[in-house]
Amino acid sequence: MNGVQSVLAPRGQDAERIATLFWTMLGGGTLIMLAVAVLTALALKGDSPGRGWLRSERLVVWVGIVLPVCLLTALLAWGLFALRAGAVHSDPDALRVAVVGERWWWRVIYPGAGGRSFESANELRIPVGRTVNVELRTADVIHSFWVPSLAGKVDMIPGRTNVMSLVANATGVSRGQCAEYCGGAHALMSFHVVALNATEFESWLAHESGPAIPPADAETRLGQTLFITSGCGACHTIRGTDAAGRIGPDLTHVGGRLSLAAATMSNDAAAIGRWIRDNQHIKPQNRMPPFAIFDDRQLAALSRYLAGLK
Amino acid sequence: MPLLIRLVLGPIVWAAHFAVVYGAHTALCAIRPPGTAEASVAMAVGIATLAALLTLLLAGMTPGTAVRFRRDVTLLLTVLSAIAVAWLGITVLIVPVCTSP
Amino acid sequence: MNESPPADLPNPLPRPAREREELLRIWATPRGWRRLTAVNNTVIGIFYIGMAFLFFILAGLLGLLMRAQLAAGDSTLLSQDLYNQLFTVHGTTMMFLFAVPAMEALGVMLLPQMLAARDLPFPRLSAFAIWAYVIGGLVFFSTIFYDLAPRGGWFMYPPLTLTEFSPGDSADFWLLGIGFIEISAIAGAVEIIVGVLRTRPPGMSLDKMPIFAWSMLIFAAMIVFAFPAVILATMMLEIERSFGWPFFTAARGGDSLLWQHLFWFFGHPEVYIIFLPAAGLVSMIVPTMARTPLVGYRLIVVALIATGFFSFGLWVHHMFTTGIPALSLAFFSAASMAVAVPSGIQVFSWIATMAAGRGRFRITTPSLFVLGFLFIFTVGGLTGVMVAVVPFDFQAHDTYFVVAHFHYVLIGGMVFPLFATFYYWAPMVSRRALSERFGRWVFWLMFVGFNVTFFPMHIAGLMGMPRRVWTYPADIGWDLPNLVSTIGAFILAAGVLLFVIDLGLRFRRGKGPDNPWQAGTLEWLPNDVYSTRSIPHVTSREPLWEQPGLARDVEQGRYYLPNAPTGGRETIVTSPVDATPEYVIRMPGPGWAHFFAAVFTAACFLLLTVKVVVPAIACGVLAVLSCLVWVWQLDLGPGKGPVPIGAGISLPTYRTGPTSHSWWAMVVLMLVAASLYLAWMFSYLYLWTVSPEVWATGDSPLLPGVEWPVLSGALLLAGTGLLVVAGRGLAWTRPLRHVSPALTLIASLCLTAATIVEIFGHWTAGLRPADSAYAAMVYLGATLTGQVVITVLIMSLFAIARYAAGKLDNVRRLAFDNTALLGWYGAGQGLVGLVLVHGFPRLL
Amino acid sequence: MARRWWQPTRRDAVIAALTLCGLAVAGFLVALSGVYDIAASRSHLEITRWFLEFGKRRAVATYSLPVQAPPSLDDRNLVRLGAGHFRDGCASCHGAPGEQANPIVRAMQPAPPPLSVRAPTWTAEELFWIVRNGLKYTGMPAWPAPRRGDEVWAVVAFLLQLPEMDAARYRELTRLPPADTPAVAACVACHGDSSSPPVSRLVPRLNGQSQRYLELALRNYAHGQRPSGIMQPQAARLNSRTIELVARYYAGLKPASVPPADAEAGQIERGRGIATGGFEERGIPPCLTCHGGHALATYPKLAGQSEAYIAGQLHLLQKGIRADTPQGAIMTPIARLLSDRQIEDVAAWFASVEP
Repeated sequence: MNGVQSVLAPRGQDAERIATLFWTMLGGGTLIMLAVAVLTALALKGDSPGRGWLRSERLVVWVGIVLPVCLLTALLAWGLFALRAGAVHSDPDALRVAVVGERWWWRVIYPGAGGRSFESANELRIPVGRTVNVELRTADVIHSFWVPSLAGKVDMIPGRTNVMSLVANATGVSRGQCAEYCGGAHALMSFHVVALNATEFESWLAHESGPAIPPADAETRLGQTLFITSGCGACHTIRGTDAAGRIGPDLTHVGGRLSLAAATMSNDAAAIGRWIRDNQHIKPQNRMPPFAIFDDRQLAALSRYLAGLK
Repeated sequence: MPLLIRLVLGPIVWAAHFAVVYGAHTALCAIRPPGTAEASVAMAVGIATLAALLTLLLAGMTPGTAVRFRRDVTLLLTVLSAIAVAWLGITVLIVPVCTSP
Repeated sequence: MNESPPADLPNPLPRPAREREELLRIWATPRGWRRLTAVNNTVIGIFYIGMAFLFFILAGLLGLLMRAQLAAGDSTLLSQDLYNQLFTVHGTTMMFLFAVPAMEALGVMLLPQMLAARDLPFPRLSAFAIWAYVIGGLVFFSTIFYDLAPRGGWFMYPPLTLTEFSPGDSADFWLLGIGFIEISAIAGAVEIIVGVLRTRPPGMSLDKMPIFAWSMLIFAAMIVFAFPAVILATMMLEIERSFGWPFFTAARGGDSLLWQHLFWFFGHPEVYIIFLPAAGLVSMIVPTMARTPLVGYRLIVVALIATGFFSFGLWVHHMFTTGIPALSLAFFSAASMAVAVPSGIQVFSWIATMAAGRGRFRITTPSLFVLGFLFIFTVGGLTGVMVAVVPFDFQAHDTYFVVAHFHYVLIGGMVFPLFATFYYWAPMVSRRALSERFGRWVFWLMFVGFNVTFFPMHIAGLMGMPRRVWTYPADIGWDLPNLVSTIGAFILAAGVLLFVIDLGLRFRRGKGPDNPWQAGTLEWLPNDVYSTRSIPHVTSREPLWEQPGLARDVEQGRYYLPNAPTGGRETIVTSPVDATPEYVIRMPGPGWAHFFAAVFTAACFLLLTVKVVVPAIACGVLAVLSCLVWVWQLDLGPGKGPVPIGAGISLPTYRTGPTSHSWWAMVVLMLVAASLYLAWMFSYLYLWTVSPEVWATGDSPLLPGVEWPVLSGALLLAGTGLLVVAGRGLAWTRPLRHVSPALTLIASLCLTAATIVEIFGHWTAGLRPADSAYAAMVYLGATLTGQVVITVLIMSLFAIARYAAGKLDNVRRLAFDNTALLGWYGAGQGLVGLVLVHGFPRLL
Repeated sequence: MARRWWQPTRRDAVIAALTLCGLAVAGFLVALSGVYDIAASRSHLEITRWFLEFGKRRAVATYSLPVQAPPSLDDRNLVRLGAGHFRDGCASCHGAPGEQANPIVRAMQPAPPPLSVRAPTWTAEELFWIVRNGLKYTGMPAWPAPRRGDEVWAVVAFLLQLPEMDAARYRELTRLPPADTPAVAACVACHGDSSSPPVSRLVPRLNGQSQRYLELALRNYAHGQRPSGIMQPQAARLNSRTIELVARYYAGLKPASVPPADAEAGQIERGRGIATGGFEERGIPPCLTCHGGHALATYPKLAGQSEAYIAGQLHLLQKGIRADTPQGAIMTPIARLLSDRQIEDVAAWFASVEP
């Protein structure tokens, strides 16, 4: 019940409201179920005292019509009030972040200083307690953005921009996942949301918007050279280098993220190496070609270079 | 044939009300500039709901047949439709118009 | 209910010799290869159910494969691509090739028996629908073996299913499979509506109809209004895939949500389309086991009708998370509440009936399945109300919670009643009943297996597990509920396997024991291939309980139509409300034409799918020719004159106009066409609200001048008028009468020309269908009307041929009347279309 | 009802079955005795020959039904490529205009037919099927790289011209130009050198490619990882020293472009856009990131390469035919993103630029 991706372990305003709604409905539903079971048992039992009352249309009218109408009216009203409470907050202080669904990863666009936005991928960092309005778009098919412990899901639909409001109540890591079937590797399209306190968030944002750390030793310098000469930059950006491709995820600070390949694997040099060489087995049909052209030394250099981009 | 239609007049009114209310909301929110559609949508929903309830009341008072089975069925369908129409109508009192969830 | 049976029965004893032999000869089932030509409801009905059940087993096996893959996290038992195919084919097969056909099959098989009709009014239409379904269904299912199966999910949302993201033919195979079920569902709906309303036994007024007949009537009516939406959606998807008309492409003014609106406008009622007949079956079994009439018959009828209507207000239920305005969501939430009430009515009516019995409720295998249904369906209904509450659905949507919910509703609400049905009605068609001892095992294995499989899915979903994932991380806490589900699935499968074994051991075609459950309805009358020996006069809802000696009198032939006065297959047609006898219809017997029509239709679609165009067209032509041969053999004319059916009643054997069953069928078909056109009008206006910028306006050069719609409209009106004159003309004297067929042809040519003018007008204005969503909608509207007028053209040529052959005159004029009816409808649709397409942009 | 002659009795069926069994046993006994002479020194009995020929014709006709010929079989680039392979692979058995087949080969049974006479008795589709699949019991081998139908069509295009071809024309088509060193003579025959362009636009120009890339390509050809019925036999003949020699030779030549083909200006412009900037909407990366001057030595440089060769290779990549090498595996998914028109555009642009 207490997973990082559980509806029942809420860490956000919306998720908490919905969890309360759920537990109440569960209680009511259980009572109704018990009542039906008891009435059925009475009806089946040969000669119980209540059977006379059960056998007429009165039962149907009172228990089958009047009672449900009353209960449903109450439930409908509650649901509508909850719906109103969960609507997009037009908070002037809100942080606006854009998330674009791609097959099968998430492009995250933060506002930067001076109106210049910058990109990250597969991880969303947000400040605790502040409203975050997430603009949801898609680059290809329909996806759905869902972080169960923060809020319900909203779809990403071609030609539309949907907005949802997130408010995290506590710091910590939540896991999210694409909830609308988007073909191929739909099952392997997850991400993390990290809620930070306000100061940590600001310093992280400042670092994240800056260029990549330059390579420090000969091996990572080789790694950087390989990154450029073997064509990685055609699809990936590393700010501060010649690599400026926009097809795949921005890798400027890839080493600082919690996971690789849309939360499919852990993030360290060995995993990066496996991904480069063997990504089609790790995440079938993903759109990165497998790069089996490197020898072990080259692969280690390239992986260490990328892992070092904190 | 008309007899069968009279039998289900209640649900037909519900369906018409549903179509009008949903269509008006979608169309008005899509074409009116933001900020001006709210009042017209609320008014459209309110008028449609009152008109539907009135129609159902009239239909309920004149069942149109003396055959008991048909009269009972017509009446109860009218009552259920009226409840459904009312449920639809109260939404506009609670939920804001034209905004995303 | 307590009216006494007529003192004097309609026909005297003794009956003439060889009367029964004559009936047996007329209704005999063909042998050998000619068995393929059979049309009788008991023969093809069982075949139909058997095929539907086969698809249930096949799709169930795919389900087991998926459960095996999901038993543990990070499993690689199945590949990602195969898994994506599996869940697509599982869902599609269960919904389209099992659930709907199984219910239609029960309708085809049980309705004539319950109504004591000799057969449904259009036996060859049923057989055609079944063959098309069998061939198309098997081909569709087999794609899973060739790696050709669709991968887009049973809901096939674009843009994922457009050519860009789903190249190759696999998505087209889905469209093919669903095309067949569209054909057979519509054919079945026509059959069932006309059957229930017009072939009831004398005296069975609406309030005496068995609940199952009520539920099938609502079922069929819902198909008429729900299926056209998905027909239009599949047409659009196939057109966009093949020719690039941008219905769903946002960049050119289309909208992927349009598909969702149309698909779920069909898809949500679909759930009730499946559930209502099942509820009807339960309403038949419960009174028998309680030995008492149903408590709240009127309330259940109300519940069925209300469900039929309210279920059409739920479709956005599946689109709560798409970001449409909150108030729209609220409307659908409210309607979802409204549809819960009728289910409550039914549940408590059944409980009341169980309590009302004179003795204790009999616990037989059918009763066990009914009780299991009651429990499971109530749970599913309660979770259904939960997901109807919008904020909770934001969390539950597209998770395993929803998977659990709808399996509770569908397996609980449909499969358990179906198994109750198998055990309950098996003695009607099998020499031996199924084993009660096995039956209990089957029930408990299925009941326990079901709950063990699907209950943990609620928990997995709440723990955040999305649907349609082929694998999941092992360290996230979903392992345990998934492992339990997988174990449960195999227990459930063991139950089904045991049932199949029981079926193999005990099911033998033939006449079983008469009325083993002491039920009260007409299907338990003694019967044979011709249904009942004579058609009873009914005075109550449970005639076998209320009318003593009915079974004996019917079997002795003392009721109506104990013989075959026209020398062929026939049954009595009664009025739709009060069921007073109106005429005797003569029905076609076995034949090859409808069989070949089905085979060539299937071949045509299949070849088109794999893009072998020329043979496909050849098959299409052959299919149309087969249909023409088939209908040529109908309309036998009034030659046999009025025939006596007993009690001094003499009924005509031929009717045309509004009392004829063929007129009713044509009206139902027109309702289907009208729903299709309404769905198109909705789509047109919907896409305009999404992308007004691609729409033509009054001053746009893309909008043809007023002269074009005026010309087209004038042609439509001319066609309408000419059809009226042609209809009168059939009554004129000889030389002048020959004008009538010519006028019919000119009229249908006028209608065709009107459509061509409409298309040509837009073409000369420079509009091309692939330009924008606006253009695509304009051409699609004309295409829909084109379909109708081409059909009218073919029908008018057919009518002319009938006239030339001397088979069409002022009395024997069904061919003309139906042509004219469809012609008027087509003209009306065309005029409405002209007003919308040329008027609406001028308003902007 | 009287029984008609076409309705067999059980007795008829038994007689038929026994007859069939008897025939089978007799056939087995003939084979067991070994009386049928299979010596190549004598020809078949006339009836046997007729029957085998008949069977062969029917089989080829049936199996070539699904084959569809490309539209341009009279393209001279195709004919020249086919001619080169015919000279090296076919002429030794089948002879050629002005050349006799090898006398050893002529002693084969059946003897390889002179194709100037026999090729016109088949349709283009049938010839394709024979060249690709070979013929059992005749000595005619199958194409070593069965997925390279494009190469087979080149041979077919040549065969279609063969009946009208005199010895002079044949010599002109298959002339071996003088080579700088004997080691590269076979390569220069098709690929040209600093003074002559490749014999066909379907053959790549190798001047100025990196030595690493050329060595890699030859090894891939030799091991069949890069399938080609034309290059595999050539590359397999080379040892690692000669591979290095050839590669160094071409790497040392000054880069040169093929003569420009006629392409419309818009096409070249569109191609330039894709090659330099990619096509982000469809996820197509810019070609020049890897195929320009600053990339790994194992990536080929494409500037100045002929459009026919580039387009042909992209189509092979789309079909997954080159996916067995690590480099091909990278390029395959990228090629699949390109539409046919984009392939034409990109190829036209590369052909138009100076290396």
